[in-house]
Amino acid sequence: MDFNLTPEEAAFRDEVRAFLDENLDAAESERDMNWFGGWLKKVREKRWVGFSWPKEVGGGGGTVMQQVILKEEMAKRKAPPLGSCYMGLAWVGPSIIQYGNEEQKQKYIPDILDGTYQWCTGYSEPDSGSDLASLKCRCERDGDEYVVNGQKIWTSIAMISKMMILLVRTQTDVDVKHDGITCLLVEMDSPGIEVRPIKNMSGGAMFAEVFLTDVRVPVENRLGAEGGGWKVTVSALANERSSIAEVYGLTRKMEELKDLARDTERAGQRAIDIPSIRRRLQRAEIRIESMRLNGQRFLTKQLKGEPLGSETSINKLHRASLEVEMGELAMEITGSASTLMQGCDEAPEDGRWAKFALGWPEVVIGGGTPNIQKNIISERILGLPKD
Amino acid sequence: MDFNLTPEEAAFRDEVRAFLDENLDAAESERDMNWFGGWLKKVREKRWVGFSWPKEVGGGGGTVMQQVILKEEMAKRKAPPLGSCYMGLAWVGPSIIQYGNEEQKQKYIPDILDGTYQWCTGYSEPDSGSDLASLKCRCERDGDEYVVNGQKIWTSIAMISKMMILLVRTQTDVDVKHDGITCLLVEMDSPGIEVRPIKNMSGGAMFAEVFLTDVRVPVENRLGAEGGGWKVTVSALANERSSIAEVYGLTRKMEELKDLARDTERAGQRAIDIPSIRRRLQRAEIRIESMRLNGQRFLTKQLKGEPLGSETSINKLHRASLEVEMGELAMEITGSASTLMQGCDEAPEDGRWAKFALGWPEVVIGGGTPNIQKNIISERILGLPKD
Amino acid sequence: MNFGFTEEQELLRAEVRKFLDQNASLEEVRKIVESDEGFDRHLWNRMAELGWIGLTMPEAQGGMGLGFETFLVVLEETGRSLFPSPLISTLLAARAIERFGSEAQQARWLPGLANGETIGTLAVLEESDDWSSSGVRLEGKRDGGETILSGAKHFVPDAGNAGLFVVAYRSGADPEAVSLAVVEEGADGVAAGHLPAMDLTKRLGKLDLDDVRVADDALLAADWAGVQSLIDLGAALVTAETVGAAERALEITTEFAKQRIQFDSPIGRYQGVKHPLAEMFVDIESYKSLVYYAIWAIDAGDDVAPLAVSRAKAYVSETFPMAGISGVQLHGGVGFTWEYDIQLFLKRGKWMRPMFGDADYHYDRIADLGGL
Amino acid sequence: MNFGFTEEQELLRAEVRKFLDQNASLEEVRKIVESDEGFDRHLWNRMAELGWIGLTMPEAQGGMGLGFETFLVVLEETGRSLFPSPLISTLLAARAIERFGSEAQQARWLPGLANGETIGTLAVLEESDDWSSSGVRLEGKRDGGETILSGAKHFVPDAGNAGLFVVAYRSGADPEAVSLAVVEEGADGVAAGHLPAMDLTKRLGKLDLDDVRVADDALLAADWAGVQSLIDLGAALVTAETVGAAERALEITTEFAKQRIQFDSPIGRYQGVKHPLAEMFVDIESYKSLVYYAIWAIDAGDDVAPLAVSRAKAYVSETFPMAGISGVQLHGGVGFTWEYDIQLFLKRGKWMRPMFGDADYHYDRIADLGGL
Repeated sequence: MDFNLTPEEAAFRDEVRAFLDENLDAAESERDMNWFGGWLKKVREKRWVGFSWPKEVGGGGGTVMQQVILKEEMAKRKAPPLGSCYMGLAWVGPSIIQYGNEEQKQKYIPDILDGTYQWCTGYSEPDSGSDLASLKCRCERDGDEYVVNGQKIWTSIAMISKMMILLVRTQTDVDVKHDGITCLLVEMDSPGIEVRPIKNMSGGAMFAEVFLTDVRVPVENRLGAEGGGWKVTVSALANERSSIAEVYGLTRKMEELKDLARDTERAGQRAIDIPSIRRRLQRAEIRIESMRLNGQRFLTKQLKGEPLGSETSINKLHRASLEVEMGELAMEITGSASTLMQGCDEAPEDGRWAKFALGWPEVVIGGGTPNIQKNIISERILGLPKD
Repeated sequence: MDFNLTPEEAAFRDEVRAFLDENLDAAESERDMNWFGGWLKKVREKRWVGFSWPKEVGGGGGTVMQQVILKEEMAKRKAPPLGSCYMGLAWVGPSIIQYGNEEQKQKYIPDILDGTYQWCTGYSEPDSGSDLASLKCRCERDGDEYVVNGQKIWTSIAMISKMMILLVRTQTDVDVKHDGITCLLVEMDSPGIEVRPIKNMSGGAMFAEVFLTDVRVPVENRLGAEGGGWKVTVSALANERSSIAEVYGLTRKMEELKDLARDTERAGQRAIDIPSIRRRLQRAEIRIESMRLNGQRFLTKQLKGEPLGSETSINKLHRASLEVEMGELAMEITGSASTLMQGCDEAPEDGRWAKFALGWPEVVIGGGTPNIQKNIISERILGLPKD
Repeated sequence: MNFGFTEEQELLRAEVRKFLDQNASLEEVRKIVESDEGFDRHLWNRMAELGWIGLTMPEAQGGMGLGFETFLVVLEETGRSLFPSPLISTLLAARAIERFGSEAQQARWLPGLANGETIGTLAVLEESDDWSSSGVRLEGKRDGGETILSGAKHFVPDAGNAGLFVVAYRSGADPEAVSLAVVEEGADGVAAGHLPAMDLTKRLGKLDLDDVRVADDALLAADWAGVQSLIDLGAALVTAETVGAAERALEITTEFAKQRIQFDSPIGRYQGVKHPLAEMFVDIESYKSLVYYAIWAIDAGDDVAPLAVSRAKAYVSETFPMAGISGVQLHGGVGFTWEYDIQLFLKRGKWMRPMFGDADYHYDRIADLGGL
Repeated sequence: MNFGFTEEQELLRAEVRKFLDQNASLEEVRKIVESDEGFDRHLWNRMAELGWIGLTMPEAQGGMGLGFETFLVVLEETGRSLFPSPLISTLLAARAIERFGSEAQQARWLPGLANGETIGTLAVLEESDDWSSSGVRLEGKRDGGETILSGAKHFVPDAGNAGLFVVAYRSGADPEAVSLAVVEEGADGVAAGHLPAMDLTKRLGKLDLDDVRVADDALLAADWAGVQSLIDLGAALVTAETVGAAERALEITTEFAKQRIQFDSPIGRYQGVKHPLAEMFVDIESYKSLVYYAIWAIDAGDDVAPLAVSRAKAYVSETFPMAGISGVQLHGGVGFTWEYDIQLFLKRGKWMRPMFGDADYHYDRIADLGGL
């Protein structure tokens, strides 16, 4: 075992730190959208947007270790995101790089890196649930166009996206349901697309339903081969396996929660000094640390070229309970003020913790409910029979 | 609602208290077997042994409320048991009173009340599990005798019992498996009976396996009709539904546990003042209090003549987790000394807590595992489908 | 020994349920809370006519003179339907006036509270969010036969709708020198309003007092023990209402688990779903017993009342918020959408937790009362 | 970044597992613990010959000079098989002598410890069961160039078999004035023995010191920080061994769940059984990561070591005892019988919990170290 960085890795870490020292000292008040725009420009210049992507498409060509170092340092300093085209960077870009033709790469990748507009992913359907491959969205070819009819659900940020990566069924008479699926890149302002935001319990909407009626998509907008859409998707899904980023997100939230507990006075003492609160914070922090180290064990496997399997469910389960627990802790720390929402002086930190405490389901259920994760572990790793 | 006692009930409570004041002030050192013998004689004279049984068979004829009062006062003062023929008082006696003939009543009931010898119950079999009625123990009639062949398991105190109430199958070609079961009263020194104690993880044995090979039982030892054994058993099982006694047992153990936490010093402070310990003790105590009150709600139903159903699983679940939790608490309170066993000065209270912490399975699993209780609640009360 | 409701009480329960089913389905409740006031004054007046608001108030003042044990039945039903109304707040204000007010004071305010015209509330907490006597810092300054109150009360239930505030103020230097004053909306220097709420069926607000002059005939003869008995009552009533909410949340989730088909069978078949529901049932039945007993003890004036209340509130504050979360989780993807009802109960859990003391407060209280 | 074992380490693991499978099946272990000493001296000597006992001791003293990271592999295997032996105790004694002993002292004791002839142990705790410096009250009285120790050490692992005790004693008035002395069995006034144990594979005992005279050449140059580093090491090694035990307990219960048929299907089909097993797996993998990291930090001399140890031990002390209980419960009726192996792991959980500090101690330590 060796948790030390090589001299080259240490040099890269120092480079990141120096960049952050220089560019993150702007006063909080300056951190508005203009500031964020400037930040995006600077990290783009460093090629840290799409850092894992090959240099020839405009990415940073960073090694796995460099990616980890970059994410870690950014999270430690609570830096804003690297790039603004969230789904494009996470899902669409990698698929286009791997399966797109030269024209598609040139057309889409630079805009994703620059964050020119948003992408969304049209994968889930009302009846497909966790069984993604059972999708039914109909697609027929008509000359140089595909004609799509169907419905998608749980599509993140569909309402603000210009483009969608869409999975459709081009063939129904297949032996294996994974066959006959095709991947299309669709303009969201195409006639026949209706987006209905799904209002969540906070009153906002991150997801939407997308209804597609006789939507015509040029054949050149197909990504990969006709009927080869499943492969495209799987490679994108595999891209999401590493949990490093999640851990640093939690670490950051944990630091903020500890600050909250230090700054909140409850009946004459700091909330952090209330034994039941402190113990629960301690437990949460240890679990986050174990996630970090679990992630490093998985990373070691990846660096050795071994594929990651169901063990990623370990950190997903930790995260599921931590997202809930940290929200509850924030509520208990802030006491009677806990349920006051944004828009009044009395709401702690303008209601962000109240919002956080309602925000876990999107994260927890989105990645597969805890029950599903436990099934994965017990069946695929422990070898227990299916229910 | 009214939690007050009627004047008659209060008078009875005072009678019990006066008795305890008079008879429990013996110094601890006097509390040896001789003392216990004297105690048994006195409570027998008060007719508090078999207090719920009709007066005509030698019982006390106590009302339901009086029984509750008696159990409550006894538990509060940590009094020893009322009677020494444990299985006889709990299971066998009620069955004989309800189904036995005059001869059987005269032959067995007085000895049960006097605690002359022990009884055991031959119900469970290796393959019957929670499905008691699927029992297979063979029984054929041969003149004035039954001949029994088979095996019983989880038979409490079989090794020190003189008599056994035994369920056998006298008919195999039945439509309903509850039919064809017969109940016999068997002398344990009959030829062909072999008792093998089941050593538990404490190294002791409360249960045994009982092997029966060509055991001959006189026909007059049959309790109830041939093939009517299931009814006999069910009535005995119903007798066990009330959880009042369990609650007082737990209350008593809880008081002892609190004393332990007060008397144990950990790194310069009393264990009871360690916040994590105190909070867990508090939680346990509230749950015990809720069991007491749940029991009183069930009692109200009983007093109104309504039958008790699956709701008794509520207190069984509480008890299951409390038995475990209280054992673990005792371990945490006593720290490094927690795993020292009986037989050395260093073991806290001569190792009784260590033994207690190993003793929950007999109680918890004996009454049906927590998973089974949860199935009962979710299927029978909430109406969810069977798995 | 009788741990059950009378026939009359069961009839009342049926009557209240019918009323709420007809007038306040969850669909209806969602509409009601979108209004400015956040409750339906028309329904409120009808409940007053039916005698439910004045149920526990003295007959002489227009109430029905019944015990809280009977009121329990009403609260379980308003809890079931998440009915938005200032019922508990009004009852606490009335209880304060009944217990610590002169006959004249009772005659002045109780009839209006009983008949629904006046909405009352109890204002104890300040910014410190401290339920102990030292949390009350608002000073009552004597000036020419009047008492001047200047400061703010925080986390006041139904502050924006209340016409009458029973305000806890510091009446002397002794740490426990705390008493109560009645302050009416509209009086000079009184300003109150609601704040943005997570649980829209329950509104909290702030009461600002800017040199408010209170005449002596608006001071109640309460000491700190008296104020604390009102806090206890508040905790008991909130817990009782939570029993109803919890039972409904369990029903809704159980029903969903029966209906929702995945991999060809209802998800309620799986132990991963049914066992958490069984655990919820065990908890609900258990804190139900605890709160019934606490309310009996309050009615009976039994010394065990404060201890019994704290046990019930500690249990419910620790378990019901998690039950709401579990309910949403067992619904899978749809559980957290605005459209499904289960999320309303999750929010109720978060609102309920700190009301009249969270679990930490009540565990400490148990210790102070000589318990563990 | 490399969070994995080397090929050599994996070979060592395979070798140790083979040795233990052949010589110390659980059936065999049950026999070994019935003996007076509670361990098998023959197997112990063979392990010494294979170099496993001296693995981390200096090469100059007959050891192999390897890191604890390599020893980890051995411990996971002894944990798996609940192998009864004074391995951790001997290692801690050797570490104390190596770090705080002169060259002469090392030459005097380490070879015997490395080759298995001498069993060593560390004696810190007293009756107060207090791992802080104030728990060490045994005074070292100076008398004619010697130090006299008179008192008792409690909860000393393997006390009954040890030939060499590294004893923490008070060397001055300062609260942290604590040092270490080497006391040998057989010396005047030294008496030690085992006490009745719940986990028969792990023996605790008491060391009585009756005016034991210790020459200066048996005093080690340790201060309290040094003693604490040994306690940390003890906690790390116990946690590492627990990883192996926990994995085996999970394996045994999983296997049982696959084999045991109820209502016509294996009980492992039910989520009520499989989900607790999945949760155990998550916990084991997680404290495995924590303890691997802690042991790396110890080897690397990284400042994070004490914090990393305390995190791992707090996690394992809180979860593994419950995993043992859960394992027994999932076995149903047979789980608590002497005959089935799962109960052995339940007992190991209870033994492990307080060893070198329970969860409360380590959470406090985390706070003292500047953590949360």
